[in-house]
Amino acid sequence: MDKLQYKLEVFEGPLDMLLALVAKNKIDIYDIPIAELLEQYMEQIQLMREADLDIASEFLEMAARLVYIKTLSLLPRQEEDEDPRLELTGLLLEYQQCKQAAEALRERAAFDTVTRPAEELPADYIYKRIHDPRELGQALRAAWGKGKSLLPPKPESFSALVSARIVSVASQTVYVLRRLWKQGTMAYQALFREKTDRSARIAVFLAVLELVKSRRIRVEGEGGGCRVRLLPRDKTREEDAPKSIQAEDGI
Amino acid sequence: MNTEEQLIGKAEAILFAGGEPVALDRIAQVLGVRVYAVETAVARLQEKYNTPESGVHLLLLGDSAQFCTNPAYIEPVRAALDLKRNTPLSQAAMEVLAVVAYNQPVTKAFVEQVRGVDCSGVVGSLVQKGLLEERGRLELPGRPLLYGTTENFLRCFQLSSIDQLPPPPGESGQEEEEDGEEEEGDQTKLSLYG
Amino acid sequence: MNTEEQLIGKAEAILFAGGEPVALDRIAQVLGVRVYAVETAVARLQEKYNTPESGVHLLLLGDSAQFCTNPAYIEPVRAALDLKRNTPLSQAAMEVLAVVAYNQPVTKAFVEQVRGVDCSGVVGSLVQKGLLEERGRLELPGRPLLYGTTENFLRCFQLSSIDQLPPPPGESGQEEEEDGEEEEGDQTKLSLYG
Repeated sequence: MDKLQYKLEVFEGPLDMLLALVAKNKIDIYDIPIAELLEQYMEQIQLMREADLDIASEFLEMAARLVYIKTLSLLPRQEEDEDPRLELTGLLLEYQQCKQAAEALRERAAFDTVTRPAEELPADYIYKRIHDPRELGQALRAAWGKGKSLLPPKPESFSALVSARIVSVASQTVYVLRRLWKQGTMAYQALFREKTDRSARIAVFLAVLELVKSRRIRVEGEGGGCRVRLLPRDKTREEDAPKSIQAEDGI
Repeated sequence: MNTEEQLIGKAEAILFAGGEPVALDRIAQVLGVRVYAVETAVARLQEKYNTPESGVHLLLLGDSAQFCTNPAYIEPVRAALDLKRNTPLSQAAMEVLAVVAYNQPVTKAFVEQVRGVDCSGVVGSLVQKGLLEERGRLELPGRPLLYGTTENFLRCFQLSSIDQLPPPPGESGQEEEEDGEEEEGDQTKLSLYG
Repeated sequence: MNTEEQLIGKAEAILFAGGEPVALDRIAQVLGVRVYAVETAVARLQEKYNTPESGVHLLLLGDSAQFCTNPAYIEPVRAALDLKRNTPLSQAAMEVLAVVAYNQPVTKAFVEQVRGVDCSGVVGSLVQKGLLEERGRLELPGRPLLYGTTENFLRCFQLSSIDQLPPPPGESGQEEEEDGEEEEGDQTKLSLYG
């Protein structure tokens, strides 16, 4: 009955509990009667259990540690062997100092000043570093190289869903022929460079197929390096050409 | 209950900690005095603070008051608080700057097409840094903004005019697909910059 | 270039606008003067501000300085700005602070070893309260984070530098059991800080 009346303290941890037991029983911290301390410690754990308190794993670890120290102290020891209780003494002393320091700090604590938020001043963003103008040329070259990577879809590309802009194959046939008329040959991909929306790109592609079919142009090479060449007029056969091309030829 | 000195001190503490403008009637209410007394306290504080050398001034803004730094000292304050945003340009910023410099005036869409990535953030920060500026709009659907370089840009790149830009190595890049000789061309041109 | 009055005014403006503690060598660097000159300016400002009636005090916190309200006026300031009363720190928080303050920089594992319990939550909340801060990592396997106290810690514990912490109970604590004279010793030491 005595035990139950004992008011259960809240401990910061097993060391805190041990220090309380040390103080209560006036134990000499430098010569800990380990068996007695272990017994009292286990009593406390039992009290916590009875009070249905959550027992943190640290408390059980400490119990195991105390049992271990007790076991060691029962074994015969050589002169040079360290007292197994020494480490525990060290831990308790250290924690005791920690508590004292915390107490001293608490006396100094003063949460009664208020500071001011930093003033919101507009920052000065104007750039002032000096550069070699040639850095621009290098950057320009790096930038052109990057254009090959894929752009995320532009908002315009979704406009087709709302208002489909139809680009006729016929108009793109004219476009392809015009481009080739000046130069005779050009990179296949260059045909698409100005064509940003999907409809125009498809129209150009279909125009190329039609022109190849009607033998007005030839696609040479493979992959990214392939080129388009305008074929001489005499190699074409009028009867194969689709009507749209014929109309162009008539001009 | 309050000596005049204490009343002034309390008003000073409240205005200081507030940061933002604090209404005088709020101070009066908290200190249990008339608004008139707070006005007097603020006037006394202004006498104390608002000198040409003082670091801090007390402003009256309608029925509120606010402490702020003396505008005469804005530069050292900015420097001390790292409000000078002068980190070196990133590679991305340098590229956008180059594309604009050699092709101005250009739209953001043009820069994005060249670089193949979204550039909104970079263009915005270059405008903020005073290196790019808006140059009207392109008369096309959507009327996109045009951008060009600024006087400050010329200063930072040690150019007396935009004509003094080094010859663009980009020209050969543009022909790349068309003449198939860009590599040789590039190399001769690049050697000028190497 | 700076008259003394202007130097003081600029330091005042920087400290005021900064809100947070500002390092004195930072101010010296920006104003192009020696740290000693800034220390003198701060001392002059302290003479001006740190009177019992003044609403604003200037604190020295380590190598930094910060303006804050006069503690005597905390009540009206709280009332005017609707500030909540700070909940006092828990015993666990005080112990963690003490271990860190006297041994910094330290790892969480060190603190846990001293206290014999897990401290993650407490350390986290002290960092959040601005009383502890991360101080890099220990070059050991796992590279554990190191913690130290902040300038805010100095302000809350009325210290102008970490050297002003009350002498660690360690030395006298160990003697405690041996010579029983620690109380007298402690008091002489404490009187230096009282």
